Amino acid sequence: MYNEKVMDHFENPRNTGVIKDADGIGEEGNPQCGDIMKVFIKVKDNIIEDIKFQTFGCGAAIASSSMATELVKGKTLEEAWDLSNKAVVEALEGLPPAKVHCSVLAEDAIHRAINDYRKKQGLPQWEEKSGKESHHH
Amino acid sequence: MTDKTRMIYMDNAATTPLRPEVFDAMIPFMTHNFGNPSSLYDIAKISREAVAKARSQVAAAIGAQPKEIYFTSGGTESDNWAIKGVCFANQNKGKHIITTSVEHHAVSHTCKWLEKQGFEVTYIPVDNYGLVDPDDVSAAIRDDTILITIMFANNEIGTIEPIAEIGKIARERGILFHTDAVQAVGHVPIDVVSMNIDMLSLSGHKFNGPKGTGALYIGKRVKIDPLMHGGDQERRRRAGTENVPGIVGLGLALELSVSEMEESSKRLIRLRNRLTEGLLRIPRSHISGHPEERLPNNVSIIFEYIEGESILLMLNRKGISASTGSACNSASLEPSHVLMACGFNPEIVHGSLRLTLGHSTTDEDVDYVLETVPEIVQKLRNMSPLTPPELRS
Amino acid sequence: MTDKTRMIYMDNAATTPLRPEVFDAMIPFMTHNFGNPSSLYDIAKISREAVAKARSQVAAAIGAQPKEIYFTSGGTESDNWAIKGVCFANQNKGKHIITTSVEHHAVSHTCKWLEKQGFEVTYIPVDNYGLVDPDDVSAAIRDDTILITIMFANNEIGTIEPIAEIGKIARERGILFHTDAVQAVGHVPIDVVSMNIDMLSLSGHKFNGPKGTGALYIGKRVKIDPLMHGGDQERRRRAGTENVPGIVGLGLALELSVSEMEESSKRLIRLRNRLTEGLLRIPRSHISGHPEERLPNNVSIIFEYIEGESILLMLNRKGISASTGSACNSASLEPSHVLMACGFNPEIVHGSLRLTLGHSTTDEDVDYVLETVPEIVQKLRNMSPLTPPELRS
Ligand SMILES: Cc1ncc(COP(=O)(O)O)c(C=O)c1O
Ligand SMILES: Cc1ncc(COP(=O)(O)O)c(C=O)c1O
Ligand code: FES
Ligand code: FES
Repeated sequence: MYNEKVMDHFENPRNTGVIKDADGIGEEGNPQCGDIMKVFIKVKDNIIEDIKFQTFGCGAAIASSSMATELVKGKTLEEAWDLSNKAVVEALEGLPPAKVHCSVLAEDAIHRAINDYRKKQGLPQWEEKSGKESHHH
Repeated sequence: MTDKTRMIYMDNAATTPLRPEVFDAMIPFMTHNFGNPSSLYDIAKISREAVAKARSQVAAAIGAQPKEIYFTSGGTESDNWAIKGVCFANQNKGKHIITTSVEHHAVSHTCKWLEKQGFEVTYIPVDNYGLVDPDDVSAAIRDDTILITIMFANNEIGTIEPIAEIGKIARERGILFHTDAVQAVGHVPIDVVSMNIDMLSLSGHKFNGPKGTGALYIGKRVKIDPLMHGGDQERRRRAGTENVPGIVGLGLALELSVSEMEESSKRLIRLRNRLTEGLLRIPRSHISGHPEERLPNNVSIIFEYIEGESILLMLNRKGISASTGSACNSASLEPSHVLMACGFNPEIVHGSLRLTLGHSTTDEDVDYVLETVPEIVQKLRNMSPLTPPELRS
Repeated sequence: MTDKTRMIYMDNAATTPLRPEVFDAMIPFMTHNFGNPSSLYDIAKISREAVAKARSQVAAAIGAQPKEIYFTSGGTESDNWAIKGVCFANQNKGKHIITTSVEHHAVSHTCKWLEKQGFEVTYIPVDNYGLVDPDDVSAAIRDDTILITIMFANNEIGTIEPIAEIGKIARERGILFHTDAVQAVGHVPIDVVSMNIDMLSLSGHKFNGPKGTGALYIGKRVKIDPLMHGGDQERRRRAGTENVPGIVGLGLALELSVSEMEESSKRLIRLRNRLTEGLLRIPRSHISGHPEERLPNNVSIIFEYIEGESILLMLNRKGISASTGSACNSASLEPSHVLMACGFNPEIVHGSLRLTLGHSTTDEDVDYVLETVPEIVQKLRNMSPLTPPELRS
């Protein structure tokens, strides 16, 4: 059902855990299946220096959480904001069609963490763009 | 990579391996004895006699007459036929059906479709164990009720319903009673006469028979339309060239299952209880289904804070095949309606695990599962945002 | 006693023997690869991939896309599903169906049942060869017509209908077109796209595949209800645990049949013509069906003054398996509606004989049948009160 890349990120997820003194925290629930992801970021000079996550969800949710955090680590906040779930799916070398929606969880949770950081810094919130690839089942 | 040294199949409620002696019995009908039973030449006669023998085997297993047994392509067809067939044949008498909220989709989706055709359906609730209260059935009966359809044993939680009580009520009130016994046949004793069952569905691959085979028992008093119109097979009630090897396999597999039932139940109940008790030692875990009124091979358990598909994937890597009622594992992204009907809330239903034992399950398998599951649960709990601090490690 | 030295099977339109290489391909799925394709563990994956491969094989054989192929339990289910499914899903648009007077009972009895549910059916007649006139189809179309269902090739007389012409008409008029191709698939070239076919039924055991297997092709534009409600199998359109070994066998058998079609047609047509010409030397015998627009393996012939079941019994004693459209050989005691529709009168229909050739049929078999049948016909004619003096011996 899942390819080896997905299984690797599922079985050996990168960046799991919490950051106690996080600069931003984002939590998102998947309305379609009720799964939850929580993201913690540490930001220095507009760069995501560290990132950790916790996920309650299926194999695809856990693997895309792992992959997404890998992809944004060391990136600027703008670059991280632009990371789409599509890019996560591509980096995972594909998900089954019915599981593409799971990757949205990571994108959304990272967005929330970034906006939480911006809020704490007194900066305006960034707007979500519409038209995500989420309903593929 | 998957641990190829182990292969522990604990999903016997999904499907079972074909018994080797059943396969052997099917071989002649997949090679030289290929005749169409409806024809009159000699090789057809061999097929015809084999089908007749299987019909007697199935009848004997449930206390029916051979002429009350009709072969189908599986449990799904039997359920669809029983329900639609009775509804279409008796719609002049009324258009009300009684069923439960924990049926297999082969029953519940059929009922939903009939609602679109103008039938009315009452869905009886269940208690926390998944048990139907016969009094609720009695209270739901109306003047226009034409059918009661209630499953014998639940496929997810293993709960065995009070079929004899419900059958008695149905017979007294003169209403046809169908039971989806797909999970029960070959596993627990059934007698259609004393239990007042008018129709009963069964499926070959649930008791180590072949896939794509099933049967519907139809008692003499039942008025029913065919679901499969066509040729004159099955006394003109179920058309289609007979799947002779499949029918032969179904008959023998059921005969063997019934003859070994007593002994194998004892063995399975012991293994089931060991496994259940061991898994319940994991904190914040819950058994689902009834503790005693339960299929001998069914272990259903819920682990809080984690998600079932993830559990299955990790179990698979350890060579263990199992099942879950989590939404993430279903094409519809709906969590198990059965666990919801038992009163578990949606998040908790997410963490359900079903292990269903079979012929080949040993004490060593149970030991291995009891070693493996707690590790997996801990690993996933460590990763979950919901886990309280005291359960992390 | 039966002549055990000979065993000539000439009833391949009724059913065919499973090809040994197809049986071999099924064995792993009847032994160790028993996983339920819907599950996510490793043994399920093997089943899932095998089903996907078979789906591609079936699609390729008829020019369809794999996702347009749905596996069923046989030709009867496919026919029932196509017709009832379209009728229930489109009844808001109209309740009129067009079919012919020579359909298999899987189609005609389904139509009769739908008439009881308030649908209207037009039965198009055929000419003496059993051919439908496309102009008649065109003329029968009404504003409330929702379905045209016409068989590809006739099971009794072998006549091949003008499917491409009918498909063109149906498409132009925007009406769904289903064809029962149970006798045609694997035997004559079919392309659902160029023939404008919206739905097509096929059955595994008619082309040396397993019994109890079939498929329905459903084109993308078709709106159809399930016949089997239940689980999420077959993209939620046909519920029921997949018969994996059956599906694997169906796919391979069809792929092999199509790859050998050209060569085997040539061989069969030569044998068929030899047999037909030889039998027509018997006085007062008549061919039924079309001389050219005909299945390569079908020989249908009528002998005046005698009765088909008696011919079959005598042929069986000589080791020959065949079939008849005689009333005496049917559970309903109705003579073949197909031969009647072709304009033969009831007495003459009584004496019909169908010989359908197969893979194993040889020139020696044809010689033997050509020796045997005239003797039997003579013997029965000598016994019959109808036989005129000049034909007695
Ligand atoms: C209770 C119950 N009913 C019906 C079915 C359907 O049986 P099958 O998949 O053999 O058609 C199943 C199995 O999936 C079942 O567990
Ligand atoms: C033309 C035709 N349609 C439908 C069927 C039914 O197929 P099955 O018996 O495999 O269900 C048959 C064969 O009996 C047939 O010849
Ligand atoms: S997150 Fe629930 S289906 Fe993947
Ligand atoms: S004479 Fe016996 S059925 Fe025709």
